[in-house]
Amino acid sequence: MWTFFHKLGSPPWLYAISGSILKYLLPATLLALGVGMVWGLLFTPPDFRQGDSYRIIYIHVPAAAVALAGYYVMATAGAISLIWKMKMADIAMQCCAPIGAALTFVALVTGSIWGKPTWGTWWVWDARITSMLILLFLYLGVIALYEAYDNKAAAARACAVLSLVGTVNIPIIYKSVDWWYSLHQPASIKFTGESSIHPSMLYPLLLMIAAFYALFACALLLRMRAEILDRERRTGWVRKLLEADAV
Amino acid sequence: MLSAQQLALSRGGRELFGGLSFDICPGQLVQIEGANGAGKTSLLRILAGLSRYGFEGRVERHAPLLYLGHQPAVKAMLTPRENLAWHVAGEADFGAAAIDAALARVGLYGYEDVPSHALSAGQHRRVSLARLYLSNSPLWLLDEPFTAIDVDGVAALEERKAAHVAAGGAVVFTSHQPMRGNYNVRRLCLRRGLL
Amino acid sequence: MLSAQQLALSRGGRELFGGLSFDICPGQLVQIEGANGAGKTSLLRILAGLSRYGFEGRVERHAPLLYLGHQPAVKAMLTPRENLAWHVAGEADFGAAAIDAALARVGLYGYEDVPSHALSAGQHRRVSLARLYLSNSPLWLLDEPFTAIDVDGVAALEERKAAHVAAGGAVVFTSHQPMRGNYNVRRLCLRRGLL
Amino acid sequence: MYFHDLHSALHMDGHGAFVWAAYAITCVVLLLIVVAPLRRRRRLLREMSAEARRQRGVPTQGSEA
Amino acid sequence: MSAPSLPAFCLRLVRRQLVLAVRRPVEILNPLLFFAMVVALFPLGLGPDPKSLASFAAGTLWIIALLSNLLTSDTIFRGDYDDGSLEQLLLAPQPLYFSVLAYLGAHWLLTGVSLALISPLFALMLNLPLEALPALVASLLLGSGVMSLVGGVGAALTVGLKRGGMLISLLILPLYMPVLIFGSAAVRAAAQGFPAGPQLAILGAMFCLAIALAPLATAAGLRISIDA
Amino acid sequence: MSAPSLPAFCLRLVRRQLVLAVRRPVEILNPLLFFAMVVALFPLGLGPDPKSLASFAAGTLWIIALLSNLLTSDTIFRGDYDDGSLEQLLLAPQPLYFSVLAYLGAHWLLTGVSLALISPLFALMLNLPLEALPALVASLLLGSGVMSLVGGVGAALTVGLKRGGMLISLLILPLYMPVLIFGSAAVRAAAQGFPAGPQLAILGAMFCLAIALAPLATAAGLRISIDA
Ligand code: HEM
Ligand SMILES: Nc1ncnc2c1ncn2[C@@H]1O[C@H](COP(=O)(O)OP(=O)(O)OP(=O)(O)O)[C@@H](O)[C@H]1O
Ligand SMILES: Nc1ncnc2c1ncn2[C@@H]1O[C@H](COP(=O)(O)OP(=O)(O)OP(=O)(O)O)[C@@H](O)[C@H]1O
Ligand SMILES: [Mg+2]
Ligand SMILES: [Mg+2]
Repeated sequence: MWTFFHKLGSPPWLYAISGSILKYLLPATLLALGVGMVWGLLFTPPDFRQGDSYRIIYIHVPAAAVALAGYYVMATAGAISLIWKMKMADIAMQCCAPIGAALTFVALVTGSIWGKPTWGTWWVWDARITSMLILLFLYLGVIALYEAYDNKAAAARACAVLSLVGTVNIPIIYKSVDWWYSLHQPASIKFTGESSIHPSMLYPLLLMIAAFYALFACALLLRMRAEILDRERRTGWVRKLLEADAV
Repeated sequence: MLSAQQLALSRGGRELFGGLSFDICPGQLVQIEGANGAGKTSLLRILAGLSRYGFEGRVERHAPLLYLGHQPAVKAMLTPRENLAWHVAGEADFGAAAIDAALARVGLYGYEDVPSHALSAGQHRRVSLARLYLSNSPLWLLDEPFTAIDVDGVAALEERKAAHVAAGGAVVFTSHQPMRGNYNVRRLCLRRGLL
Repeated sequence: MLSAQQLALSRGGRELFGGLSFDICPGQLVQIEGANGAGKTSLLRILAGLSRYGFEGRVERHAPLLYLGHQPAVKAMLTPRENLAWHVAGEADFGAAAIDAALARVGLYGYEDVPSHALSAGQHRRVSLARLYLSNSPLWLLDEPFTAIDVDGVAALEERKAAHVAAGGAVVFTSHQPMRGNYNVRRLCLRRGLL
Repeated sequence: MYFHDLHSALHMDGHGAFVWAAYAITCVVLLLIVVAPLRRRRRLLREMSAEARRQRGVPTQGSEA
Repeated sequence: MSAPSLPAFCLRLVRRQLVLAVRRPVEILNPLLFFAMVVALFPLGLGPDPKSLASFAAGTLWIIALLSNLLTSDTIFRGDYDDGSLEQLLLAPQPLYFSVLAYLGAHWLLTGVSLALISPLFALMLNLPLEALPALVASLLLGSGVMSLVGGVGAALTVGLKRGGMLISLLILPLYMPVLIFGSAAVRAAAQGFPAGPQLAILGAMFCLAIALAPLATAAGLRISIDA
Repeated sequence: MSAPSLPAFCLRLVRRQLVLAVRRPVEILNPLLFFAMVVALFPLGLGPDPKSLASFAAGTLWIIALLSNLLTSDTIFRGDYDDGSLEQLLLAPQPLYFSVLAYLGAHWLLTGVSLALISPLFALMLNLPLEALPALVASLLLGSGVMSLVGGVGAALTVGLKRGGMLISLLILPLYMPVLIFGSAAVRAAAQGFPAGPQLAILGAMFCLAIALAPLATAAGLRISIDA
């Protein structure tokens, strides 16, 4: 266990292993995404109430779910980097933020595009939507904080502190927003998907959720590889790698 | 009192110093020299424990320290007296009489109750230098303490440092001018990463 | 180039100087001396026309001037190059080549594109001193130009001032150190309001 | 395939614009988060090999001078 | 002369901060004036109909309190960073947790407490029902405490940044939102004749949590950003 | 090498200010983010009901625009004062009127114009009717220009004060009020289907007046406060 942990902390090992993982994972992910999208767009029956607009669910729900999970990945990496001072955790944390923000953005945009045909409005202040917006702010905060520091070692620590503070707060934010919304007259709009969903619609959805998770992993590894290269550009193993590349 | 081992620092792609090891012992008066941008301030901040990321090597401090940086840590809205009485460095509570005596020593007699923003550049710095007459930390780290100080002030400061060292303290300071008085100074010269 | 008549100033109830009259002519190198708080900065700001209220007497300027104060007027977020190219003093647009040459003269070769907040204290000041190599104002008013500058830098600056004076300019500066080189300096000593 | 022809697939009973726009935006963003790090890595590698070449070049220049 | 005891040191810090604020009277008055002015802006911007004003008074007052806290929290450590005092504080032998708590406490006294005490006046100007006043004051007291503590974290993380700008508002605003929700809900409940106890209890719990954790994060943030 | 022509000098100043802002990306994004976040606060504080939100959207958006202008105007000259650049500007041979105009223009571009351009997005989030969008953008463009100009006067008068603090908000807020009234009235009129022309015309007149007078006052204020 500990040796594995040590290996995880070693840049050359992570660089090499992520390279060989990505070789298979990335094409598989892209394939799954393609299949899922085509399946969802063209090969499923329309919803009996929403018609064809419900097809957005195949990108909306996965994006929202992975965006949420991404914050916890980021905070966990942040905690590890603070406690064990592990360089790779730092890098992982800092690489999570832009991906998470992008997925949150996708969830918001697709949700609000979906809202227009179903609710007749681009935006409502629904509990879940509001907390998604707050999540976007949390992500943007981490990104902006990292960019603002010159000393990147210090930047990573600062972001770790911030993401931990955010983690303590996320349940509070979710609970409070939920509670806030139920206090008011709900705006007579409800998510529809909560009722049982037909298997012919469910399978592509599950596929897309899996694909989005895989995509998150791919993007994270890709980003980390680039970042590792940048930070370790003066070390021996990168030089060797370059020579091997050149030959 | 302080030992540094294998300190190495690069900033902005330039190596400032590397493999720097030394000990500071009681009774030593150490002047860090070097051209502008040689890394004196960076080194001092590492020694003080203010910089904690982005350098290599280890620093061990075995004594309470007094650090005065480029910024004098003097609040413009407080008078010199208040600045010293409420200083945030967590040292002893200085008595009112001790504070007035220290202010007199740095030539601020009569300015004790003037708001610090109405002081001249040199007087402003002198407020912070008054802590040299109040502190009982044995180890002093001073970054260009003579900035903006006039000739008499520099002489008085040199004397104070010598007295502190004679009493078993240690002083590490940076300055572009050699000390005028005839003191026993150990020099650390930062030049292209070498000592 | 500049004439001051019967200047008198009190601050905080203390008379700093009174009845001060003098002329600055082309070819003069004038050092204003005085202890901390003697009123050097206040005098220089009056001469530059920055202080316009609260003093007595008259100042007449007959030539464009270059003023460098305690604050270096260097933007931390701009590079040295940009700081000079976009300086707000309204002087000539300096060419890119001239700027690079001036930066090299003040020892910032290789630092042209580093954001200024990543410069050391002395390098930061040197950016503002580079204007001495660019400006074509005949009258210079410099407030402690040597602050934070290392030994070589001071020597180079003294040379530059001497050259400017030799070319028919005039320099008024304050400093606590006498000039090292052997120059013909006129000294104005502010001591309890007298010259 | 659920739709009979291309037109009905594009039109989707009037919701086509929304659905296709949502998918298009999503694809663009997803592509970006995959391609951006790839490009950065390529750029870094190029930079570093240029640097290495320069360093290898320096001694020969020095001996010529 | 030995180092002062911890409570003595903290008291000294609080006193220093209060005196510094008193020396710039505008600084203390500012949150209050801001409050007053924005209260005046609302009728101008939204239209002066008393009934609709009253129905929004609770939320409006809380939003303003939040904004005035948000806008002052950047200053908690800024001055001390600029003049070098912060370095001195970090080098002090006393545990940073408590010094930071003293700073945040002083900030709370200057913004939150003074605002809470004066808020009934503004509440009456916006036609808030009288029975909601105790809930308003209590919720503002507790809530502004939480906001000062959380704001301190943001201030600490950004104080050393050359390129930060007002980054702090982005960092802490999401964290303020739960406070806003429960605070305004407490006042609204009281205004409609319901007990405000539950909401106030939640605010109290947040306050306790924040007191325990926020100074830790703030202290860590200061140590980091002095090195930015 | 002779002194640059006036337009060249002003352009140089505008460019410098813009680059300075771009170097702190948070600084530019900040008014926008602030806008976004406060837009999010309003439903949280006042309740999410789309209908009542829509009825307050015009006023709310205008109040937020005003606040974000108010909060940034203090920074127009602050940085230059602190690092000595302001002294250099005052000693420049070019007339101060125009240099000041360049500073204020840059501030307007960075806050007002960018805010006006992005405001339709937020307007939709608050359910403002679509037909009111042109009036919203136009009124924000003109109104924020007036506010930048007036804010400059306040900034100039307080920049040198050791005990000034945020006095500026007190000084200029009353001057902002007419802008707020006509601006939000224009949007409200458009939302209800009336023409917004008259209000926009008044805003335009204010803008012209402010361009003529405000830089004068700002220049005088700077000369005074450099000597404070
Ligand atoms: C900007 C607008 C929207 C945002 C930010 C948003 C956000 C979210 C979030 C955060 C989830 C939870 C994902 C999870 O936890 O697994 C979700 C799920 C879902 N959303 Fe949206 N949504 C928006 C608009 C819509 C619209 C307009 C519809 C359809 C009418 C919709 C339908 C759904 C469905 C069916 C689910 C999955 C069912 C469930 O997990 O409860 N959303 N959305
Ligand atoms: N704003 C002010 N209000 C009142 N008194 C002031 C103010 N500014 C400066 N003084 C006083 O004026 C005197 C002269 O200040 P000045 O800055 O001119 O001195 P200086 O000769 O430049 O000193 P230094 O060598 O320290 O720079 C000082 O005694 C100072 O206390
Ligand atoms: N934040 C930073 N980022 C990158 N480089 C920096 C940073 N701060 C300083 N440097 C660089 O580190 C070098 C050393 O700076 P330092 O302040 O230690 O010099 P110094 O010896 O104290 O000089 P001076 O005599 O001018 O005070 C300088 O070349 C500077 O450019
Ligand atoms: Mg230094
Ligand atoms: Mg002076």
